Amino acid sequence: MTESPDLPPEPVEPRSDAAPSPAPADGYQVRLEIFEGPLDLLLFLIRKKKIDIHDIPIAAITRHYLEYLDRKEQINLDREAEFLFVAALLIYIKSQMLLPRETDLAEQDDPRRILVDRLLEYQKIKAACSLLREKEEDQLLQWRRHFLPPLAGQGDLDVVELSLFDLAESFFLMMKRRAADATRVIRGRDVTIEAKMKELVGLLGERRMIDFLEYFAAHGSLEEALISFFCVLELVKSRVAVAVQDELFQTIRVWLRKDPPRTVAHE
Amino acid sequence: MNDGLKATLEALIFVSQDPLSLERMTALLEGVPEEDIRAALEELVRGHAAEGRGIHIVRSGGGWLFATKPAFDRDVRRLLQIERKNKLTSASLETLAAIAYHQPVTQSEVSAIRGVDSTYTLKTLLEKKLIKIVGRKKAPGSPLVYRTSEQFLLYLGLNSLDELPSEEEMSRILQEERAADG
Amino acid sequence: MNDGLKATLEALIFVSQDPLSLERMTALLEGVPEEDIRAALEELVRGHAAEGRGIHIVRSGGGWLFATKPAFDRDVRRLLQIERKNKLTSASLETLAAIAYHQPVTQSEVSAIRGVDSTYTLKTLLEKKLIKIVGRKKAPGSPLVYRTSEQFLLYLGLNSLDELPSEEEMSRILQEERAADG
Repeated sequence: MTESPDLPPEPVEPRSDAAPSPAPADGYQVRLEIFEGPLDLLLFLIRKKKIDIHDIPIAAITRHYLEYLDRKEQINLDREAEFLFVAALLIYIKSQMLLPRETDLAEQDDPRRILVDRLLEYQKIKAACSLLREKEEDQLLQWRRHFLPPLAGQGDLDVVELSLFDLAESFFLMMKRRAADATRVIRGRDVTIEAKMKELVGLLGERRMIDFLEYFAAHGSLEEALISFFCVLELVKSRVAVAVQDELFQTIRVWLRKDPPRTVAHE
Repeated sequence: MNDGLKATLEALIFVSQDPLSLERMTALLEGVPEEDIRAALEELVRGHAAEGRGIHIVRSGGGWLFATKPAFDRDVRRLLQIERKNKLTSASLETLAAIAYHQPVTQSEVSAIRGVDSTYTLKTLLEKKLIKIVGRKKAPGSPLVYRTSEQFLLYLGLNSLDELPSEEEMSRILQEERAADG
Repeated sequence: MNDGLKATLEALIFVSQDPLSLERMTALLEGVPEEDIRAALEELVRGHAAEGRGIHIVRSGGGWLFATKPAFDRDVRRLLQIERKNKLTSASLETLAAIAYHQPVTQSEVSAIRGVDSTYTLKTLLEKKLIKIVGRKKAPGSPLVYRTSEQFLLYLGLNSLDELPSEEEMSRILQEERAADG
């Protein structure tokens, strides 16, 4: 491979949404980045070599394409796979072209067809892009108002349109937020059963009786509340405390037994 | 009169969210004498005050801003009423999402998921027929049980609830890390 | 010409949160012949297009809306303290075009058209609300299906998808490019 591959003309559109890359050591990386992908590179070569897209000399284009890839030392690995995939496709088509055939190929049997169709479609999209870019630039110069002008006595107009994405996004962000809230409380305050048990017994001794639902609701996290619920059960089971619920769905009142067995829960 | 200056002021007052003060105009249009700005502004205001105009520039909070003329208040309100009808607030959206992914659910379950009392938004969603009541839960207080409606699926172009994006799909879509571009 | 009607339309277009369509105007102004509305609208638009005006009424997203004229972009940016408006990256624009011309499409279809994995740019476009998920395809894995949004039309100043560049326009561009190569 002696012929050096053509490089694209001066900087086209730098890709500003790519991660800021370190200063290029050899300049090649930057140049490859100009191509959106392998189809873009192929179209570039076709244009540069003034090739008829409907009659691509596969052997030559494959050689140019590979030469080009060869010179790239540090291409992004994700992208490299995509460039190599097309290289494999080119080589496959070349091998198909070399098969001996008795008659001329009908157009639809041309092994190049799959590639040509894709290139034509992609070329169309690229052309549309340059027209759409003009429209975008035109629009960006005109400013719309994104707030509601003052009206007397207007209500809440904070509005959102419903889309599947909005719906799902809203849900998963909400769950994430709730999960983060829960972890924060647990991390912030390490609740152990022992500590809770002590707190409860202390509180019962002090107040003689507590309204359990009230006590339960005052907890910062569900986890802490559940631990205290567990503690009450434990205290009742070990006969340190008595819990009474007068009626279904009413609050539970808890108080210490006057004669707690000495073995439990004081320490 | 400086037509360009008048037009510039019109554009600036239009996009400004707060009333635009004379000081601000002067600061923005460096080098233009305040005299000229004042004169252009006056003519601009006068032009809009004329018959046959639907919006005017009013003085408010130490600056100028565009507003619709009071004469068209009824039409304006009717329009806003209509535009509002087709949209959901973010509270409604969140509630709807909680129901969609957790159904069947009760009001207190939805409120627990959101961390916010959701009684009111549930009512709104019921009115919009995006959710429906499907019965009562066998639990203390026998609370009402909600599900999303047929309308909800139609609205989103889904054939069944199985087609809602899964958590994995969403986190893949929302994932921030991949700076490499496609 | 009906001055009152023109003024009413001006107020309505000004206050509308979405581009105001002719249908909506007709619905709001019950009893006013569409003919008259159309004529008043035309005169209103023409009036704003005149020199000396800083804002004009443009047709975009299937309706009419107010926007500042391009000439005042610099002043507006100064007021809003915005350095410049970001254009879409070429990867994003390419993905958007592929979706616009092939919709409804799945992620893998878009990636095939571009020859490049497009998961990340799809996510970016979703976040910008230029595309939306409209459901799932009945195919193995039931992939999500995407379409361009209303926002997309507005972003490019189009009124419908019919206004996307046509085949003829695209081949004209390609010819020009070839000619430029010499």
